[in-house]
Amino acid sequence: MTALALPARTRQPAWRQLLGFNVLTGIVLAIIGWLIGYWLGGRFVNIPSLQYYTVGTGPGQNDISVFLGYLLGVIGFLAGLGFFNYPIKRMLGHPPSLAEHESAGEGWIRYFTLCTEHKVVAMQYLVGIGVFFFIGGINAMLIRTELLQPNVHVFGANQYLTLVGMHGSMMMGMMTSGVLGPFANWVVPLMIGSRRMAFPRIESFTFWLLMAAGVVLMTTVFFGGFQTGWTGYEPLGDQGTAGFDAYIAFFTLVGISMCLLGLNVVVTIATMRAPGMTWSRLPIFVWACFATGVLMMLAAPMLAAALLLAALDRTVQTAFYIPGNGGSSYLWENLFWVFGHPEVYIVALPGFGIVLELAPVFCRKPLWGYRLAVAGMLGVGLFSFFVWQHHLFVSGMNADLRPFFMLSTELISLPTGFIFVCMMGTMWRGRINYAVPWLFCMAWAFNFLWGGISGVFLSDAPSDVTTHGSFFSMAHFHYTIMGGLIFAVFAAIYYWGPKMTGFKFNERLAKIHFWTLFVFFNTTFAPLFALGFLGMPRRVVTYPANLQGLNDWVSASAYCILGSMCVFLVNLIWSMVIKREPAEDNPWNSKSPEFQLPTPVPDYDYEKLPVFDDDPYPYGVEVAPAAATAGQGA
Amino acid sequence: MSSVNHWRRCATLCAVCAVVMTLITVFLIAPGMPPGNGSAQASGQVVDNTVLLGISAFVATVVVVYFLYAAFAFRERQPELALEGPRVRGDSRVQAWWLFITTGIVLFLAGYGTVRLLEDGSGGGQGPNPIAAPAGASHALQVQVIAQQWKFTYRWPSFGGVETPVLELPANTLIEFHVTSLDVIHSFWAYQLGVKADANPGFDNIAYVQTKSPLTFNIHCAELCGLWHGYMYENGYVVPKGQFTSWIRQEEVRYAPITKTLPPYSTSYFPSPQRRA
Amino acid sequence: MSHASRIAGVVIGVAVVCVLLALYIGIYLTAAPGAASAIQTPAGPHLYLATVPQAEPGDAHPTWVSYYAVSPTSTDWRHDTTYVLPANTVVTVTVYEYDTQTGLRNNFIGAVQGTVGGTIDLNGKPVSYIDPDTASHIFAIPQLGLNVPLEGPGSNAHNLCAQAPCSLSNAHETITFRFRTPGKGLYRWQCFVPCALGFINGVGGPMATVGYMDGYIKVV
Amino acid sequence: MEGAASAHRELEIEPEPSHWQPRATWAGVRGFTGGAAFFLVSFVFAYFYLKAQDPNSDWKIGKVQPGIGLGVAILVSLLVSAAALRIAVQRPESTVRSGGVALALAFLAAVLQVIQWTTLGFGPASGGYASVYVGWTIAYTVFVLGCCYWIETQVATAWRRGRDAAARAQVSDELVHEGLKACSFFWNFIVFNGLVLFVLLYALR
Repeated sequence: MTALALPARTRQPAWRQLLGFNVLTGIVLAIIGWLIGYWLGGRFVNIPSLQYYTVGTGPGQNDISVFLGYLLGVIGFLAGLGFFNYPIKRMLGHPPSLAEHESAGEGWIRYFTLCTEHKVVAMQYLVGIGVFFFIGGINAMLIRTELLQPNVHVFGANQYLTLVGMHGSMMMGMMTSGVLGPFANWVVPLMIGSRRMAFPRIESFTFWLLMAAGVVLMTTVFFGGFQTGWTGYEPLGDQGTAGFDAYIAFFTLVGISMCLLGLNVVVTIATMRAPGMTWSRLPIFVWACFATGVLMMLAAPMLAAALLLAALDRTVQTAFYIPGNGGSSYLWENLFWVFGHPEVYIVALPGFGIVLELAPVFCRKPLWGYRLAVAGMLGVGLFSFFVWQHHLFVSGMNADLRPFFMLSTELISLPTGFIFVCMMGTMWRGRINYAVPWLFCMAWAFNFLWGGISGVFLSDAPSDVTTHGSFFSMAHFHYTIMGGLIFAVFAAIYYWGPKMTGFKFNERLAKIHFWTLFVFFNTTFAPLFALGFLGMPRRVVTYPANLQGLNDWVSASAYCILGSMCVFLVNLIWSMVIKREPAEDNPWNSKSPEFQLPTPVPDYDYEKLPVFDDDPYPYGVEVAPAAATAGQGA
Repeated sequence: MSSVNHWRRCATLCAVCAVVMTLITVFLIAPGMPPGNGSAQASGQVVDNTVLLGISAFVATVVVVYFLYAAFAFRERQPELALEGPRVRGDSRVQAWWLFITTGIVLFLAGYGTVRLLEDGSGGGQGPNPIAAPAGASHALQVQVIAQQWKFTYRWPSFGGVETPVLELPANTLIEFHVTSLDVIHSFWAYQLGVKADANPGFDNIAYVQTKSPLTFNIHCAELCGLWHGYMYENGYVVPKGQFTSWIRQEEVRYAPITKTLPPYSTSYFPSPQRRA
Repeated sequence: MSHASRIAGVVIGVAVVCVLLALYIGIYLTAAPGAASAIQTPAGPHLYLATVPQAEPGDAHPTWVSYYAVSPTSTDWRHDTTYVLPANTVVTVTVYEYDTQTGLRNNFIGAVQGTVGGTIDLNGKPVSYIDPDTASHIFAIPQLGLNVPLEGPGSNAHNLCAQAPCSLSNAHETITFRFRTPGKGLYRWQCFVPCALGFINGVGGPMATVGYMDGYIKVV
Repeated sequence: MEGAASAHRELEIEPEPSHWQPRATWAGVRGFTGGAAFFLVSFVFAYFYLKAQDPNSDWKIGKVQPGIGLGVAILVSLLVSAAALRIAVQRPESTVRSGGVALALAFLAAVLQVIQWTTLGFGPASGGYASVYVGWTIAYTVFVLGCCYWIETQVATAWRRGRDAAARAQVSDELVHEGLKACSFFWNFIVFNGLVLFVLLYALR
């Protein structure tokens, strides 16, 4: 029952490897499954005993067909990847086992299969999510293109709203796993000395399901897109074309993937720590993953349930979200935001973890206030379930509860503040090395500060009356998510990337990437606060002519962000393909266990299970207070 | 340089910058804060925004200055040597103070927000049974805002239930908006009046506003409502009372035949057919 | 892999991404229905429109209700929903209403607004409002305050037209109205009748898609 | 050089502690139960929310009463099935027989639910209650079918271990039993949900 020790298979020729259970087979079966499902859906409508359920299926649009198509398509995809082989074996009574395609002898093909090696899955995640991040980013650029002029349309109003929805869904759906997918899967087992995640097959499943979800979302363009944005408010969604089915299917798959990913991380951390790795010795990044995992595990199912109701409304004629037929538009708002607000912290928390994890390494000091940081993360996680109605301050729902939600929302800034004070304390009298990962962390602190400060205006019910639903709130969450999470992800990419991939990044290009991204990020999103205050609502295809100057500035600046991202891509391709330099084992003099392993890290991670006997940040020198500042010179 | 020195310098720098920034924001930036002086509620929001801005500026400046100070004072000139700082794992006094101060700020903000909110509702939608009604709310002029894809229409229960395509309001009057929708969720946002209330199908959402002097204000839909969401904007007008009275009488006469076909005034409407056609 | 083949791989990858992006923008994002202009007549520009319960058989959505641009004699059916009109001019619009009655969601929309004289010609008779239950469609330009209710033939009328193109021999009502165009710019028009068959509350689908019950007015 | 040397060295990889996987199974099923609880509680929320709001008095449109007989039959088969699986946990040697009974009854419950749907006499469009009824039972039945699969794997494993010594040697009894306990834990939770469903949708209505 170890995760290891599969004998390396003999190498087969490349073409032979294409046959079998891999992503190619998956795609073929996905298409077949889609066609079968679509056809079946057409048949269902004509079954008399189902007439109660299919009576409203209108001409020209059969949502049952579309959903069945997606369902069987995804099943086909997973079957092609081999996800059903093991469950079928289990049905036949074969004993549990964990390993699949783990051996390095299988070569590159294992990156395109169900592989249970945690570092392979992490790399799959990194690349897969990167692709969708790129697509989401391109959509953002197209949104800004449309907003260059107040009332001349580059794209149609339908397409514009679809762009907005695709951008939001892609970023909120796919990027939610942006840290737990690549970095937790890669780092957490190494940090806690476990060699693998608790459920390696589920680990792979979450990745492939997420990829299927991304593709499903993109197919919305074949069905007329969706006009609801990523929040999918009802009953607007109920009246949408079949493109909204793609949104539902997408977020349901994402929800399942998120839930299982979080579960896997939580269980791994809870039960598979090597000897000596007590809870109080867990690296702070592991704590962040733990808190995030709990939120994912519990919040994502709410989303899946809300979407199931929406799907039933659209297929079998239930009326959950249809007022006047027994439903309520508030039901969706409640269910969605009970998921949606933890979701926001699911996106933010891993960033906290990365920044605090890197702080000791680059400040050369132990983490300041470890317990406070842990309390901050768990506190944010706990509070995040009690704040959701601040999204609904002006909705008219439970207005008497506004003072409570105002209080709870403002209280959540306390644990967030812990993270800041821990970072600030760690920097104090440190010896700060401004390597690229740390630059991104510093930028994180700056951006997230503005994100948090602007959140005060949104959490205060009186001032929220003006800022709600305006560009102000849009700027706010871009400061916390893009300025927070994305900067932290880039810190992680530059920090762990060389270790994960085995090659060094070009540092000069990396610094250009950082400075351009930092500057243009702020020049893009800071004016959006002003636009919101000036009365520009979110998601509009047209706006008052007097706001054109600011909008053009924002668009130009957004293109510069694209340019900055291209610098990153060039750096990536340059360092990976053109001029490949092998990475050192420990470029940052980190004392974290993963950096004590050779690069590339062998498949078995640790030959012997590590034993931990110290806290995770054994940095710094014990010196008398007077001598502590010696060496700071001049 | 001693450690005491660092503390004192940083703290002084933070305090001075924070005070300066707070004064600048409160006295230079805050007067221009939205949504302006178009109504009592709007003015109230400006006050709120000023308070929040002042506190935000103070806190943000302290943190930013601290970061800048630490970033410069403690930078390592020879990172390749990997020299290490002091092994300090925390300071319970500092942590306690941080917790104390931030909690104080947060509780003040929540308390202040609650007081302001309950005073006059701040122009926000507060559902069918508002608790934050301003004084004299029972005599307020009722205006029903009916949102539909993609247009607002306005219904006047105190003027024979007439419906109008544009919104004119009398000056210096307390208005009670009843916001509802006929299809999907919209949001009625009268920017200069500081009013925002979601329009939910089948539900009544009440928002109060005390108008001041005559002005033209922008009305936007602030909740994504489908295709023409971006085009769902128009102007509304606050006009002198006499002008308002003559306007609404004129509308009553003009739309008399169509008013007869309207359903009786209600806080929400459920026309049939409800289901898919 | 050799250096050259790696670079070739990168170049091919970038090219594929660019092509996909171009297809996305070119085929999907910028797709828009065509434009139709008003006909110049001695009495000024005249726009002829028609509404049908179902678009043509070859359409992307053949079951959707739709507006069409037609000739004065209801021939030459073009599925265009961007109407080009001259600025600051009184324009005459004639709508041949082939679709049957649906009834309004908000009866107030049954009042005529924003036309010259505040009335429309319904089969030659000037009216300032219609019975909301007889409304088949609305031609509204909310930005201009224009709201024209279009009465449709009853569902028991003779020789109803089921699908575009229809001819004047089908049951229809003719609505003519005149309105003054504003200055140059882009405006949008829409329908307010919940006429989208098969969609919840009759809204959504064609009601929420440019090219069917929505479009632009391009004033030049 | 060092890399070359280690490549030739015989690797002796220390196996992970044998208690990890059973513990992970134990923790995993509890976490998953938490997630499933949040999923299913959404329906309870929808039930009370729609019932309480109901602005147009259409919680029920027309005669909306699912057959109580089938409802009781479903509940009884669920409860007996859960009990049978508990017995399998208590006495592992009876897994094949008790688990088989549990599986059959769980599947029977799903079949009865399908029959119930086709003979409801009202459609999902008949108001808020009808929507919740249809939506909740659909979601619930998906869980029941998933549990059927899970119970089946436990029964099949026990069956194969009973007749094949080689299969028995592959994994420890502890892990297999932990798997069975996990399955039973989750199935009990799902059956408890079935009880809640019965109370709200049949008993209270």
